[in-house]
This record gives sequence, C-alpha cells and structure tokens, in this order.
Amino acid sequence: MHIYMLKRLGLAVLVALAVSMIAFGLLRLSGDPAIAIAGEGATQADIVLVRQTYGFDRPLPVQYAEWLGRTLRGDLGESIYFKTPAAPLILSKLQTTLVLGLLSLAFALVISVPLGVLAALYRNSWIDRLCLGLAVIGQALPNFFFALLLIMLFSIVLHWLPVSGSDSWQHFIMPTVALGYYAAPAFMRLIRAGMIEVLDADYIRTARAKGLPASTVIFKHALRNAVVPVVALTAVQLGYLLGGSVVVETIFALDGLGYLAYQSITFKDFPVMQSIVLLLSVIYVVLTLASDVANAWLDPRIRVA
Amino acid sequence: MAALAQPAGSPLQLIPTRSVWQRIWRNKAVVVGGGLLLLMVLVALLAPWLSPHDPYAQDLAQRTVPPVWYSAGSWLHPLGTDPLGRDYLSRLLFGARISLLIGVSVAIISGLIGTTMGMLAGYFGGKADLVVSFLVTTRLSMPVILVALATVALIGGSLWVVILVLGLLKWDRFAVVMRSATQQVRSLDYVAAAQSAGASTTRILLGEVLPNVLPHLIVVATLEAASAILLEAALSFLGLGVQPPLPSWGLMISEAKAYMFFSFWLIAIPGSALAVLIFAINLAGDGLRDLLAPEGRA
Amino acid sequence: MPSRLFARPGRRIVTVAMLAAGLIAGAGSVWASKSDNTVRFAYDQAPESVDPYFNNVRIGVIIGANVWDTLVYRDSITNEYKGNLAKSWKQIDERTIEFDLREGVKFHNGEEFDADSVVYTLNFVADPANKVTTQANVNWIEKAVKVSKYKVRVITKKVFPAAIEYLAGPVVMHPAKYYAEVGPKGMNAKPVGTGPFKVTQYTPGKSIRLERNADYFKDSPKGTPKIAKLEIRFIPDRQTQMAEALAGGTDFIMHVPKDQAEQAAKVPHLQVVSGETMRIVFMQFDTLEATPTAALKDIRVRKAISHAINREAIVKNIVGAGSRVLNTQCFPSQFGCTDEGAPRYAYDPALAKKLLAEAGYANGFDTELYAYRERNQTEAMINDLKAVGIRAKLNFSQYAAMRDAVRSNKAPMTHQTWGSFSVNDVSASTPVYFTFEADDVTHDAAVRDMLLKGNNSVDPAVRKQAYQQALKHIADNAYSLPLWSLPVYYVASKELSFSAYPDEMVRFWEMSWK
Amino acid sequence: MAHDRVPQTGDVVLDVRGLSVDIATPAGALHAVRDVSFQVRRGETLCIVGESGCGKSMTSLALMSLLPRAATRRVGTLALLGEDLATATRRRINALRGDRMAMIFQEPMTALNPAYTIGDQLMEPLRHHRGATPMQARKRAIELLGKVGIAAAGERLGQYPHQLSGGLRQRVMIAMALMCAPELLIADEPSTALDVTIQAQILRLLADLQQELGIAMMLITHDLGVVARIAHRVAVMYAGEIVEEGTAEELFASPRHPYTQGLLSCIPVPGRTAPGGQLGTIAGTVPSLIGEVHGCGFRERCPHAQPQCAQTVPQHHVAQHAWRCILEALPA
Repeated sequence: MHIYMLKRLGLAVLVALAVSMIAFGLLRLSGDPAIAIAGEGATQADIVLVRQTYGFDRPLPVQYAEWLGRTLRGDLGESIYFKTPAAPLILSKLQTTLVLGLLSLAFALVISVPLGVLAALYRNSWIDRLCLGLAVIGQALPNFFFALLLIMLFSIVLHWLPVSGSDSWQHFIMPTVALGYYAAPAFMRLIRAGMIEVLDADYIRTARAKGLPASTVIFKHALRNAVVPVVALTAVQLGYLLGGSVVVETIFALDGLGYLAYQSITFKDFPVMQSIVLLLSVIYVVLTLASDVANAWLDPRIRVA
Repeated sequence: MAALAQPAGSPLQLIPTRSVWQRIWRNKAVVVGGGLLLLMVLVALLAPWLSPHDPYAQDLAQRTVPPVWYSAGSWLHPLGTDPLGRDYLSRLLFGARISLLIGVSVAIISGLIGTTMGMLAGYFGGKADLVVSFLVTTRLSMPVILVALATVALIGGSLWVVILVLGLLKWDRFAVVMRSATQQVRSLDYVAAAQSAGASTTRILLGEVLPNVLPHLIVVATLEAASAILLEAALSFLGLGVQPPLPSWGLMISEAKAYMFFSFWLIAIPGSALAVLIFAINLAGDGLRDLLAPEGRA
Repeated sequence: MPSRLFARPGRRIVTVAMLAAGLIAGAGSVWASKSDNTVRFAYDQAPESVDPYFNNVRIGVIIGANVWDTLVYRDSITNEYKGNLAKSWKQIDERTIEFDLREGVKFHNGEEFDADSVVYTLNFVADPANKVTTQANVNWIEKAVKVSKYKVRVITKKVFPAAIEYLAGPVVMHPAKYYAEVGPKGMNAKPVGTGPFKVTQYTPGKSIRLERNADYFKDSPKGTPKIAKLEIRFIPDRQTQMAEALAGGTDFIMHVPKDQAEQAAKVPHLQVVSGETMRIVFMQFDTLEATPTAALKDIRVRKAISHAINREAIVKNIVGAGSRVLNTQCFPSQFGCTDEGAPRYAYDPALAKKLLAEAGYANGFDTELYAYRERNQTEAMINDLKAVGIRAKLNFSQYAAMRDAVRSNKAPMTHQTWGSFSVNDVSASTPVYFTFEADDVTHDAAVRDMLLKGNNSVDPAVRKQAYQQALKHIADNAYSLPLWSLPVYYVASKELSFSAYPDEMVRFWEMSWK
Repeated sequence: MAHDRVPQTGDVVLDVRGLSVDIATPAGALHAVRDVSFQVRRGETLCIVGESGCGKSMTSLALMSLLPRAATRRVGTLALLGEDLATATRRRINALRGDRMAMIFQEPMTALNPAYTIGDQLMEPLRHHRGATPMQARKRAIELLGKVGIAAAGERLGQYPHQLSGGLRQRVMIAMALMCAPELLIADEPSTALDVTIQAQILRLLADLQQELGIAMMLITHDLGVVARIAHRVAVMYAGEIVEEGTAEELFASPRHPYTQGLLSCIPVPGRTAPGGQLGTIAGTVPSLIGEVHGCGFRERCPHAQPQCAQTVPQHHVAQHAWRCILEALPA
C-alpha cells in the first residue's frame, strides 16, 4: 500500500513537472515575452530592461528553473491586462469554478447513478434502451448550444432563472446543468456496465438468499462494488469539467476561472493564461492521485493487503 | 473497452464475411448511425451540386429571410438567409464538409500519433510502456479546450491550425486502447510464430498486429472524430476556431447567437445539424463497439 | 437626434419565443431595480483599469464621467462650457489658462479638492514616464502650477485651443494625496473621485458597483443624481446581454446591433433609443515600409479598395438608422471637420479592378483585415473586396489585441472605430492616427505638420484651414478609408427615463425611474 | 454410513409438488426441471443427486426464489412449514429467506462480498430479520464461527473475504446460513470447489450440524460418495426429473431405475464393487431439454429401452421407495 502510494506520488510529481514545462513553453510560443510585459508604447530600452529584469536573456533551462521557483513560491507574475498580480486574481476566481465543477459533478452523478442502476436492473428492456438513447443524445448535444437553449427557455420564456452572473445559488443552476449533463452519459455507461457485472456476481445471490430487501442488495452490495471504477472516472471528469467551464462560464458570464481564462486568452494576457493552464493541470494531477487513494481505500483487496 | 475475445477472428475482419454483414445489419445502432453518417458524407461530397447558391455570396437586400416554412419564407432560400444575406442551406451543406474534414483529419493525425505510441508500448512493454504511459498521463492532465484555445489565440485561428492543434492534443485514447489491444494480440501464437520466423519488428507490427487491432482503431477513431468536431465547434463558438466567412457549423451557431431571441431558426438549424452529426457518429461508434464486445456490454 | 424606434413595420418574422418572452416579461413584474432605485447596466468589455487615464475604451470614459469630475463641463445640449470643479477660468497668455477652483468639494475618501489635486494629477499624467494609456488626451499639457490653494494655472506645450474641450472631457481630477500614495494601480483597485457616484465594489473583469454620492456638491452642472445605486456588469457576449434585457436582468444595454434593436423595440417592456454618435468607422491601411501587405503602399491599390466597398449599401442594410457615409476621417460636428475638397470614392467595382490591374494586381492579392467589433460590417466589406479580387482574411479579436497588432505593424488593414473620447474637436480624432503616434501607420510628415498646425493655432480660421488641408491630403492619398458614422442603439427598460447623446456618453446622473 | 443412522421422521418442513422450471433460450424454452415433487422433514437430510445439468441446482434456486432472470418457475405446491411460497409476496419471501430457510452455495471464493468484512456480512441476516443489536449479532456470529470450527473468531470478524482461504470462507458461509437458526438449510454442492481434504471436513461439519440442530437439510451433489455418507433420503435427478427416490439405505441396496443403477456402478462402493473389478460407465449423452420433451429422458442411453419409453412413464411405489420407469422391476 505505502509503496504503491509512493510510486503514484512520484509519477504525479513527474507529470506536474512535465506540465509546468509545457505551460512555460506555451508562453514562449507567443514570441518575446519582454515585449508583452513592457506593454505598448515601450521603448527599445524599456524592453531590454524588462528582458534583463526578468532574465529573458539567459538560457532557457535557467529561465525555466527560475520561473518554476517563483511559481512554487506562489508568484505567478502580473496580469498584463488587469495590471494586478496574477496569483490573487486567479485564486479569487477559483472558488466559483470549483463550486461550479463540484455542482456539475454532483448533478451528473445524480442523474447518471439512478439511470445506470435502472438500465442495469432492466437490461435489454425498453428502460435500458431509453437510458442508452438518452446518453447518446446527451453526448450529441454541444454544450454551448444546450446552454443557449436553457437561457432561451428558463430565462426568456419562463422567467424562472437569472441569465448570467454568480451572485446567488439560482445563478448556478443553468451553468451546472449545461456543464454537468455532458459528463452524465459516461458515468451512466460505466455504472450500467459495472452493475451488470456485479449483479451477476455470486455474492449478490448470497445477499438475496439472506433475505435482504432489494434496496439493500442493490445499493449496499451491488453499487458499492460497481462504483469503484466510477471513482476513478469522477476525478477525470472533474478535471474535464473544470477545463470545460471556459465555454459555460463565458456564456453565463459566471465570474470564475474559465471566464478569466477566456478573457486572458482574448486579451493575450499570457501570465494569467499560463498560470490557469498550469493550475488546472496540477488540480487534475492531484485529483487523479486522490482517486487512486480513494480507489485503494474502497477496495479492501488493495487497502488490507 | 472490453477485452478482445478472439482477435484473430474478431467480428470485423478486413474482408467481412457474409455472416459478419448480417451481424452488422442486425445491430440497429450501426445501421441507423452509419446510415445517417453516410447520408451526411454524401451531402458533404455533393455540396457544390446540391447547394442552391454560393455559400459565400452575400445579398444585403435579402438579409435574415426566414426558412420556407415561415410565411415570409420562400423556396428561393429553403432554409432562409443569414444576416448578411447568404443562403443558409448552402452554408449548411458546405458546413458539413468542414465538420467532416475536421473530424477525419483530426482522427487521422491523432490516430497516427496515438496508434504508434500505443503499439510500441504494447508490443515492447518495459521502458517503452513506461514512457508512453507517462506521456499519456501528462497529456490527460492538460485541459484540452484551454490549451487549444490558448494555442489558437497565440498562432491565429484557421481551419488547418485548428485541425493540427486538435490532432496534436487528442491522441491519448488511441494510445491507451491500442496499447492494451496490442498487448493481447502480441501474446497470440501466430505473432510468436512470426517472431521466431525472424520477421522484423516493423513487419510484425504492421503486418500482424495492426490488422488485428484495426477494428478497435476504427471504433476509437469514430468517437474521437465526433469529439474533435464538437471541440472545433466550441472553439469557433468562442471566436477562436476557424475564421469567417468559412461556414463551420460552430461558427454559424456563434454568428447566430446574437439573433437567437428573434430569429431562433438561425441557431436551431446549425445546432441541430451538429447534434445529428455527432449523434450519428456516436451511435455508429457505440454499435461497432458492441459488435466487438462479445458479451454485448456497452 | 435620438429617434424612438417603436414597432417599425418589419417584414421579418417575430418568433414565438420572442412573443412569449414579451408577454410574460410584460405581465410579470420584475422591477426589483425600480423599487430599490437601482440601475443595472451591462457592458461587453471590461476595462483594463478603472483609472480613466489607463484605459481607452468607452466604458472607461463612461465610468470616468460618473465617478470623477473635470475642471470644466460641456453642456450636453448647448455645447456651452460651464464651470465644474473650476468656477471660472481665463486665458493668461497663448499657452496658459488660469482656473479659479470651487471650494468645499470633497473626494469620496474625504480628501479635499484644491489646487494640489489639479497640479498633482496633471503633472503626473503629462509625464510620459508614467505611461498614461490615453497619450493623445494629455500630451498637450506641459505642466500645472499652483497659484494659491484655489487657483491654478495649466500651461500647454504649444498653443492648444482645444485645451478646454479636453479639460471638459477625459482629463479628470484625482485626489493628490491618495493618488501619490497608491498610484494608478491603487486607483484601479479602489477608485476615488469627486463625481456624482462613488465606487463601492469593484471586481476586475466582473462588475463594478456604484452608489449615489450623497455629499455631491450642490453647484455641479451635472446636478444631483436621482438613482441611488448603479451596477455595471461586464458581459462579453452580446446575446447574453440581450437575454438579460429580455429577462429583466438588466435595465440598460448599449451598442445593440441594428437588427436586434429593431426586434427588441417590439418587446412590450423594453424601449429602444437610437441616434448617431460621434463614433466614426474607418479602414486603416498600414502603408509603412514594414507593412505586412506591400500592395497597400501603392496609392492605386488604396483607391481601388475605396471604390470596391459599397458603403451606401452597408450603411442602409447593416449599420442602420442614424448613420451616414463619411468622406473624411473625423466626425462632422467636430470643430475643424469637413469633407470639403476631399474626393468622393464612389462604389465602382469595375474601376477598382482597373486600378488594381494598373497597380499590377490584376489577379488581386491576399491580405488580412483586423477587426474587433461589428463583425457583420467587416464581413460585408470582405465580401466587397473579394468581388474585386482582394482576398482579405478576417482577424477578429479584442480591441487591446487588435491595437497591439496595429502598433506592432502586424495588421495590414484594420476595421477601426474611434469615439474621440467624446471630444468635439478634430484634434481628438484625426491626429491620433496621423501624427506619428503609436497608432499612426502612415507616417506622412506633411499630414502631421498640417494637423499639428491645426491643433496648435489659436485662430479658428487658421485651424479650420489646416485641418481641411490635412483631411483632403489624407483623402487624396487614400491613406485611410473613412466609412461611416456609427449609430448607437440603447435597449432599456421602458420604465427608465434617459436621454441619448451623440457623444455616446451615458449620463447616469440624469437617469431616473418613471 | 448414513443408513446406519435412524432418520428422525419429523414434520414436513418443505413440501414441493409439481415443480417445473423453464429457461428461455434463443432456440426456445429449455425445460430444466420437469414436474418434480418431494418433501423434506425436520431432522432429515435429503440429498438430490445427479449429473451436472440435470436440473438439481435449478431446483434449489427455484425453492429459494433465486432463479436467474431468464428462468420461470411453475409449481403445484411449494410450502415451507405449511406456508405457501408459490403465491407469497416478494416481501414475505424475503422475510423467510435467510431466516426460516437458508442456502449455501458452491463457490465460497465468490459468494462473499469483497467489499465488506466477514463480520458485517455474518451479522447482516440477524440484524435484518431479528432486529438484533450489533452487540447481539456479534455475539451470535462469534458463537457460530466457533461452532463451524473457526478459531479466533473475534479477529476474523474484522477481516475481508480475500484474507480467508476457500475452506474458511465456506465455513463462514455455513455460519452465515445458520445465524437465524433456519428450519431448512439448502446446500448446493458446498464442497465441490474445495480441495479434497477440505471437502470431507466441510461435509462432516454439515452433517454434524444437521444432527446437532435437528434441522431439515437439502444437499445438492453429484457425488454419490457424499450421499452415501450423510443422506437419510436420496432423490436421483436425470434430465430435469426425479427418476427415483427413497431412503438412502433402500436406494443403495436396491436401485430400481436403470439410471440409478448406472450411477451406482460408476463409483466404487466398498463391499459391492469387487477390487480390481470394472466400474461401469453410462454410454450416450444427456438429451436436449429444449422444446417438447416427453417420455423417459433416459431412454436413449438405457440398456432396457423399449418403444413404450417414449410414452408417458408410470410411477411405482414400494413403501417410501418410488421410481419412474416402464419396468416395475429391472431384469436381473
């Protein structure tokens, strides 16, 4: 267990390093960062000064090492557009996005778990086909299009929900649905497949032979074993949801990381853009690590070895 | 992905036998999805002949004409015109070309990268496997949309930039699936036989392994193509994908969103077309996957 | 003048959704903002900084006028100059104006307004080292000198008759002590002015909340604000703004595209007000040595482009009511603006083709057209260009990104718009693009000299003549293609009473609920 | 040997009459169990013996209402302690299962849920059916684990199935089945999946427990050796039917059905099979049970087959011994 975890931790650190290199490279892709940082109207002397101050004249590996050092200390540079330090700016938006991501994940699970269980219980019946049909249709609907349809229906026609913003819980309903529904089919398929496999297992027959009610059999004995792969997917999906929030946050003008990312990309605000890519990647790495731990914990065969 | 039961006799061999066709025919998902997809491909190929107008020709006197089923519509523009007076049906038909071109090209690029990596990892195992696993993990940890958006913003949006960026980003699933498929094929007798007969590694990989993992490759390629089309649409929707006046469906949605409250059909038409295309590809892909999985697992 | 757009006989279909929207919205009473006397305003661009000297976007100018005050006030109807933070002023010599300041005015943080405020602010922004974004608004200032606590002198670098116009517009007054202490960054983080509204909360990129300044000085020509609270949200997507307006989530949006505005006029709970603005639209050509498209250095090519674009048709069909075709790159009401003697480039694709062939581009050429707003106009122009063989690729981005591309010589052609910071003087428009400043991609010394002569002469007749010569010279050489003036469409709650002005300024202090 | 023991003939615990199980297959209905009737009394062990695929497992699952989805049950009478199970609600069945009747399965390796501890799974029936407190359930679990021969029972409770050997797991399964002191215990090939040495231990344990608790036990097996050791009564199944039923003593002493005879000749029986003598084999294969099935299922393989065997086969009784054959007595 401990060795396994140490190995996973080592891999996570390596991946994070690789991602940081890519994020570092991303900024270099944009050309001379000194010109961008010096801002418009800067003279050649200003640019040279910036280049020296930031060390852009030194070899790339040295620059990378220094940049990594600063990043690790929490110094993400300064937003070129908003002219404030990038780290607090990003952190101030992170909460909204995390809330949105978790809500969407919860929403996806809330629809996919019952549907997946139902489809597995009544496999090959019309219920099963309906659930699978919903999944295929759900995955075919582009989320930006779906988001606009939601606005159209719930804000314009029905007047039930606010269109944009992030001030109250009502503001989160449509973004949550628009972001979360897309993750649901994957969960549903996985839960269905897992449940089908588990429901055929001998220990389910044992549980039924014990006279346990169907709910206990399904939710205690079956689902518990079927969710193990779901936990791994949860981490992956949360990562996707955080990344995918760019589209949804922009449409709903939800003041989160995705919206900031979109703004920074359109304003060519490289330090912010780079930091968000790095931050989301690191979050993903941490999430997968956490899911490995959770998986090991959920499966006694790994936990109690 | 379900395990390969019997790769040598996989249901989708290179030259399907009669019974294989029957199995495919019986799978409704493949028939419906494949049929729809075929229709869209035909429409895309025949777009220049099917289109009533030049998809780029503007007519400022005929702006935002509604489709024919509205009282103000006319058969001159069956699906109406956009706010610059361009024929919507023609744009939609040409848009199918762009979406399919993106789907196919991205699947080919990412397929080449991912398959090479996956096959090398699966065949050689050991260090090659470790390196590929590491690359896949690293790739997975990067948010695709964001990296694609940023890259397109940095080097400028165009059709080929979008294709290249997505192609370079979406190889992960190919690598994962090809790796495990190759691992299984590798252990089969005839591969061992070919090895002992002194066939070169390249030959074994291309001649023995690849044909056997091909069905899986096709399934992944289908699903990745769908995902690439959606991503392009999202990028174009955010204004960082292909550039106007190209009639990409994502771009058409993006351009129509300003008018959605008053001329809903402007957004509903390309939106539905996109949804139907993705639906068809996914349905066909899912169906193929079911055909491959012996226990009929989804 | 603003014209109200009520149900205009439209041949276009009003969708079911829109009718339903209108009915429900009309029936339902979601006038939360009316009851608490708040106006919710949505705008598409977040300013880089709230400090008016460090952004050059419209929303920055609007916030500037509502949160800060200027020494002078130009009456929005009569265009007459009145005292604002200054009670009176007099010209001491050609380059010096003396201001008598109003006493007892306090900044939002309690700091007192006096000569120090003026001196510090003007000397700070005039110093190029402080890198004010809006150089054209301040680079005429040499310095400000304190005479006594309430008397100050402003000295211009050269003779600069438009000084009062600028001091009535973008040149706002900051509190000396606070500004010295926190600088532009602190001013952005926590803005402090003397204006009718004070900032209570600012979240960069998201929103800015304002509150009526209860201690606003009584004698201000702006008058006491009537609405209690103002919430400005930055919503980048126009359709989200429109959705908010339809859903009753905002009370006021502007820059609504013509088509949408015409449809919104049919929604019962909304009113649509439109009018011409000072914002001019023009196509900028990079004719510098390092231009990305060498063809543009050839005058025949530029003339061909001028003849290729059907400005009348675009104005009529896309730009909308309250717009007119321009022949020189300035707004007609601006002092010194005229198209007298300037050539008219009529729509003539055949001539355009001929000119291109003469220039050696019989098969046209490839280039890029940069743009940042009104993309439908850009696309219509690309279509016209294509018709004569010029293949222009659209490069659409945010304003700041486009501006950087222009300034770094990456944009061969640019679909520009300019609102002159609402300054009613040519010195605020044409010279920005032709006096070797950052946005000048022509660098014609003759044009520069004529424009500077106009800027820096006292005699109105001399100024007029200089500007006219410059404008004609620019048009003769087709250095840029003046396109049209931009109308602005405001969509607002029917309960809101407000007026629209050609200067595109939103005067929240005048607004009230019916 | 079992026939040395005197069966205590008590009340009828399980009464089965006319039980049939059909399984839907793409080729048509498979008649896995056809018109089976038997009784199990308190204090007795009924062994159902037959080759794999003869329907004995389906019979046991049908009794517990645990048939797979594709299978359907038809039954004349199915009564537990006089209570009709055929028409009982699912809720009632659930109330009886694990409480009044319990079952042990063939595969101890997979019959326990890998996600929960032994203790949790052991205590579940008592807590659910009897509303026992955790303390009570734990006490009972420890007691029973001791009874099935597991040392350090308290520690075992916190362990997970994967930490236990196959034999231990089957003991746990037995203890679990006994938690609520059922009247009827059905054991479906409880020892088949285990090592030979463990097999004997588990069977002895079951037999001892049955004696000690005096419950009714139904043991499904294909192993006549097992039957000989612990059965009071035996039912021989072939092709979905019970072809012969009787006390273990009588059945082994004088098998009446040709199939039983064939089976018995396949195993070495001390005192019956001459050392070095040839063991018999039954030629042929089991008939397909798909579609219409009539007549004697064994006729294709029967050395005594006659044309009438394809007709309805009469049943013969001699005291408690019953068999189905057109012949009243087999030719010597």
